[in-house]
Amino acid sequence: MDAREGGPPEGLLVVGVDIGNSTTEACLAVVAPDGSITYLGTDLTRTTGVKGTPDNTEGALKAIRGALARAGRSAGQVETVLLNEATPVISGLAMETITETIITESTMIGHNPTTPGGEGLGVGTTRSIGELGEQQPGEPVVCVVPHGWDFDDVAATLNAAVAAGVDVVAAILAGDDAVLVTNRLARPIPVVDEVSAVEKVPLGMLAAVEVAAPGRTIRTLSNSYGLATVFGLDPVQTRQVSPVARALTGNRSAVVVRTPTGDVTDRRIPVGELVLHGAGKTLRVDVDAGAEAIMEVVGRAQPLDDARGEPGTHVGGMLAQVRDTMADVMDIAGQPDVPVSEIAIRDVLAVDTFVPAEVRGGLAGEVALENAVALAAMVRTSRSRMQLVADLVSEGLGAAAEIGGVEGEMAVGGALTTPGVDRPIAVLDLGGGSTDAALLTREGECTAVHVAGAGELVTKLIDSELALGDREVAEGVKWYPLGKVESFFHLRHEDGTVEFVDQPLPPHVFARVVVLTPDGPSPVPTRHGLDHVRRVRREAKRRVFVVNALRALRQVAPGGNLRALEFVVLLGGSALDFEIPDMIADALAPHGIVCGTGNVLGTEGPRNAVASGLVRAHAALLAAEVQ
Amino acid sequence: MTTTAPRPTGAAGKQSLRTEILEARPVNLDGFVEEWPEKGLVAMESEFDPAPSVRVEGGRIVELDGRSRDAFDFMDTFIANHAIDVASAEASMAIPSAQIARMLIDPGVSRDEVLAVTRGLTPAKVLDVVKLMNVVEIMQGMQKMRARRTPANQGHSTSARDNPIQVAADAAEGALRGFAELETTLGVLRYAPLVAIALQVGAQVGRGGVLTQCALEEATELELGMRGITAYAETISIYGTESVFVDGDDTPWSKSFLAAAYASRGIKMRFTSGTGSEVQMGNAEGKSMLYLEIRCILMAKGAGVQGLQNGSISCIGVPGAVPGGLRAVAAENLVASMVDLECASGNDQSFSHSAMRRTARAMPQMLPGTDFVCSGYSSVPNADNMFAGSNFDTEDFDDWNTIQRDFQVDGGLRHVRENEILAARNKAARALQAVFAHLDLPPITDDEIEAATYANSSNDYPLRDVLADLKGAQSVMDREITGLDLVKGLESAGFHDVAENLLTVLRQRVSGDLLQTSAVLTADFTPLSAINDPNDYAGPGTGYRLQGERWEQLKKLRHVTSSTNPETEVG
Amino acid sequence: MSASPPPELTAADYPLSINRPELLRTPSGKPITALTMDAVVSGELSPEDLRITPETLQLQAQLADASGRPQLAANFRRAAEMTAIPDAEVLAMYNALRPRASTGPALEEMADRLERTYSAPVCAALVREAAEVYERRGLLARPVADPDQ
Amino acid sequence: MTTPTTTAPERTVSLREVGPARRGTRPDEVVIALSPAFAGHFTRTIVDVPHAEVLRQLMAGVEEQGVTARLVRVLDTADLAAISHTAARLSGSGISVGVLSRGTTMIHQKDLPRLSNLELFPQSPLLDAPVFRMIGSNAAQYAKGESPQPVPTRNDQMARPRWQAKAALLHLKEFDCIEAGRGPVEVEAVFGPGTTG
Repeated sequence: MDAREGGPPEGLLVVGVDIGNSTTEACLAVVAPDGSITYLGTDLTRTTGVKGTPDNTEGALKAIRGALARAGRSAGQVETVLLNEATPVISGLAMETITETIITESTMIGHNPTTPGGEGLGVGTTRSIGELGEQQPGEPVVCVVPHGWDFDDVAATLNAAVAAGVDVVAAILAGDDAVLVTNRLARPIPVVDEVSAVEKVPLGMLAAVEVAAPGRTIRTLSNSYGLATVFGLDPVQTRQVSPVARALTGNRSAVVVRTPTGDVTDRRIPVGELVLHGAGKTLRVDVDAGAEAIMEVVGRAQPLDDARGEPGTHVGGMLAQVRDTMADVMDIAGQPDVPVSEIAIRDVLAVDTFVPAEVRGGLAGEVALENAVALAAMVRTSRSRMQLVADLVSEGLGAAAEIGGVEGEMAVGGALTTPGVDRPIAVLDLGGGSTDAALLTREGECTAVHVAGAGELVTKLIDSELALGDREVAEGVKWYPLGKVESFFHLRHEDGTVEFVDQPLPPHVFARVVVLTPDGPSPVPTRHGLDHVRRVRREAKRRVFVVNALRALRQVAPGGNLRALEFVVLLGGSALDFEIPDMIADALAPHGIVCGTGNVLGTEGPRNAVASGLVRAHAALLAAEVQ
Repeated sequence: MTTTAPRPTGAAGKQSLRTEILEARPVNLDGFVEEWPEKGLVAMESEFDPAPSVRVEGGRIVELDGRSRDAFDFMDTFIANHAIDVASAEASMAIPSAQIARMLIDPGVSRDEVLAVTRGLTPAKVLDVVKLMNVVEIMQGMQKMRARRTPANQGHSTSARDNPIQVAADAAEGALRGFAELETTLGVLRYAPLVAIALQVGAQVGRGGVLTQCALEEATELELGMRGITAYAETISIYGTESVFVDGDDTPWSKSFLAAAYASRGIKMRFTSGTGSEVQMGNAEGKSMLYLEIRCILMAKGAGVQGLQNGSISCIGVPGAVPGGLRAVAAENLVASMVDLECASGNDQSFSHSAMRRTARAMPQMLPGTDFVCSGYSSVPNADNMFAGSNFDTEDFDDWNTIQRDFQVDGGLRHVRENEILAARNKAARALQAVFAHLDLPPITDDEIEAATYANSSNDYPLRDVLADLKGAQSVMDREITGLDLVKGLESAGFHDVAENLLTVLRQRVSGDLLQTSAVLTADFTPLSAINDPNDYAGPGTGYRLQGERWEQLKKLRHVTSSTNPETEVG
Repeated sequence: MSASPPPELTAADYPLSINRPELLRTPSGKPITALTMDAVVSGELSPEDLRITPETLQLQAQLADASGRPQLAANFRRAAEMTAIPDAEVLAMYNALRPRASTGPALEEMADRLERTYSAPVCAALVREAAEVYERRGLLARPVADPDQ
Repeated sequence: MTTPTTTAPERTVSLREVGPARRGTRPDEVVIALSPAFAGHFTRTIVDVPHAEVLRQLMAGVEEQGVTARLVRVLDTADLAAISHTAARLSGSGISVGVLSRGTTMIHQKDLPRLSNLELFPQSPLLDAPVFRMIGSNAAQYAKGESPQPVPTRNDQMARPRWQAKAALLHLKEFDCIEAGRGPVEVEAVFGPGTTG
């Protein structure tokens, strides 16, 4: 970045340094006696060590030297280095499923084989294919075929039985053979296949097999009264089997076996209570009540002093887990470890999510989307040792170094250098662990808050909801737009537009949903279509960033009234995201707020706000002294 | 269905209990086939190989092994133009093969005298000569013709998870155990920069002066070399027939150009070839495996590379399955040496289910000694070997050391005390931790260092954040990190000795001393090559002898009962 | 390319790094003895200083000749010429020499460029020889690219 | 693994030529291309999987996905990439499966360079009936424009000592069965004596 006015600027050379969780930024400027500022250069490097610890020194020096080099200045000329008073927050994550589907006595097979066979409904008694020979004609039979049977032999055996007068009305197969078998049958019947635990299907029981036409879903077995009709159930029994119907909704094929005590339950796991201390109150909320309920209570307990979960329950475990990780982070070599008990959780963000999980008691690896709650928590730490960092920097650079101000206030100051903004101005710093907001009123008063949950949580939600089990892929889905490779020469973007390429695309992305990274398309290993992946991605961002933006701004807005805000400037790494800023802007628009991604100093984008804010604050001070 | 499932026992007919035991022996899991000379599925004795002949006109070879120049394929052309010494060709060819074979094993004939003859020989003539030699004579020849007087060994240091910390720790242990060269490669290619750095740092911790290599596609391998992150290159394949050479998308000229490219950056380099590759690809043109390999060897000679990795290498299953196959493999190593090339002599790929066969396969190289007895002894468990497994791995260390002691031969390795090994592994991991920190790469935790100190395989290490590592690897390329940056990182973190070691290795590329035939760096950083350490074998009591301090080293094993106090062990 | 051939070397001069360090310089003209740790730490050295010079390669070529290895010497002489060629172009030229990668004229052009731009006659000769052989063996690029290739 | 257990008499297959291979027009077809010696000079793969089973499973994998399989035999080359690519360009969907007598198999696509591929199964000793079924199934899914998870490929370091030479031998034999100059021909699989499909 160049100096604003030509000519050697008069005044003192100062460097603002912002040590963040992931990046360390420097802003070099000359401050004239009258407080006017000439910016000379900026630099950005990775933060070394845990924020607020002496390890930061190396990164800080690197950034300072980088800025000096760009401006062609030497360390000797530096008058003062200004460091931020690091926001003393560290955040952690935990996730817990709160529902569980259980099938007892294998009453149903609700999985969705990609290729079932035949079409329609077949109701009969379950018999193993081995016994078809002895089967008497007349009674309708649902044929159960174990592993190891070849599709040709299955078809031949069924045809023979039917020829002998056995009334085979449906079949349940272990292997992926449904279409193969039905294609070879003299009399077509519905066939459900890929039932991995087929040996557990009770024999000699009344069973119903339903397969819908391609692109359709079953109608009878997913309908409680359909089940009642098929099995002749009375109202009490019908009430009992209604979970079965619900569990089968949306499937293309299904099997239901009528067993004396068989049942499907969708039970809630007792996750335990979240105990919130704050605003002089102690409030309790059941975590399995879901995110909305939790956040409502969290809202009433603001400002939060601490949050705990009753020991022995899942939520107890979740928060303990969060505390432990934070204790590790805060531990500093050569100092006594932080007692976990001392770590006070100062904010909690709960997000409803779901986890595809295998159904207990299922016969075909049925998967149910179990509900889950993700918690992001944040603690304040007294362990920030920026002063020590400042001393080390001063030593390493041979120039004075001091704590120049608190992050939030500095960020607002820096944000003010964004063209087109004015007081009252609020900033939203969209980070990795926490979302921070600060407000500078017309009168110059500044308030700042930090709320739990940011980029890391988004990645975790994407990872689990798409069952990727791969953070690298989840990060990719979060950062880059999606596409579908439709041929070696063209791909369709998520907005529907088609892009043609002259160099054929690599084979490993052929026909796949991909993320469009700077180094080309990279496949997303999922069976889901592009739209589903996109929905999950946007939902995750909305549930974390949009929710937190409103939450944080309400806390700084006068009287919690968003309309009292005028300019909101987005800062931080996630402000560079290709859709989050728009999502937040859309959410704020109804409140008559101007919202956009910051452009610090008119050149730095959402970066360097705190560093340049430090310079501004220092300049203001100097000016004041002069008068 | 795994290929190591026992064979179905003969369906019909009752067999004796003894036969059942024999059927269950590992050797019967190996594959063996009948020869098929018409197709080149034959080791070295084929009536379809051409008869030796040469004709020189106007200082130019116009006939080679029965073909006139207009009928030359590009191998003939290249060999005639570059490999054969035209001046002496006709005279050398006139010498009866039996006499040349005798010169090879006669202690009274010096290596130079043999070279004076072999430099004028055609491929068919060379084959005609070695066909006269049995395996003991081949070994006797190798003992004299090996270019460097002092034998050495090369190790593979890879990780099934491409874990840089593992590579560093295993490289340090490997260097300490005696490998003069260490080679690595990747599962995920994008990991290359980090793993290459780890190999270099680990090697210099274990023993200053060990040379390192990272096998990759030409461009990246050359770039890492030019950056000074690796020290030599080896995986430049050549083939014995024009069709297979073209299949590999290269020619003798493109490879020669590449050879000069490496030298022009001060990087040591050798070609790779081996018996069986052509027939494996179905284009042996009806020639024996050894004849085609001899063409490769002479092509390499003509290209002016200092050395060759051969001994069938990745095709060892083919010569290994035909009669006389391992004799041919021993012969191809000898031929490389008898045309004055550095020979890294194979023993570097999984070869047999039978421990007895695995050992026997290595004797013709280990007993006479070669420039590198293994061109890849797996200094990691074979499960971690990303070169698809070697003939020997970490589990064989003690056996190898014992065989060296039994026969008083130098296979390039030695037994090292546990405390030294643990110290080296730990230091290598810490040094890498410092370098990563200095280069702003994903941090290495103390847990990882603890794991590296005591680990055996990649399973014993904490999982890395692959995403972060790959970003870091990319940044190494983007930021154009070089060997100098590694030196700085090591020095600034207080690893002065390691930094010095690496700097001295880097300095060598300026001198070019390592470009000479069979060059390695000794522990005191003296370049040792065929020039200043020429093989001077002249019969019993001459040449390289395992004696003195080195012999005392190799007498040590894990467990040796003390003669002074039989209740204790020495070492 | 260094026209002035330095003193005749014999095998006894090897290794140069130990016996004749005074003959060894870096591309920036520093003596090899200047490659010290202090120099590294103080940042005086650039990666450029760790490259071999054409002069040194000519010296090593002499040693190769002196020890009876004419082909190795020839390789070093080609290498000496190549030190002037940028990394990317070296790789490009290598790829151009692959079978059916270049037409006859293209290879001739490459040979000219080697001679004119980089005064690399030995390399040029190698390329011309390749062109001639490729021609005879049908290994030149086909005028019209076959989609299957 | 689920290899047929109840098939008492092992199935055999013979390939009946029905004229030169045409370029298909149906977008829902996968062309399966067989090497010169497949189900002819040879009857089983390198690990004795009967060619009849290889073919049945490949075709079944395709059929189960609701796609049709068309068989051709390539006669003028034994190079898997060439065989597969030839078939891909005959295929209405542009998707093909090429298979050599020893079992080595490849899924190809017409727009790919010949030497590339969608999925390659180079380790013939590790290919059994279930794997061939999955290969057929994946090929059909590509034809439908779906994105199947690639068939997991196994690896065995000790395959070299046991199979490398036999593989070379089979390769050479296959080469011997090449009929230079003859274009690909449409073939019909006639299975027997086991219950036919």
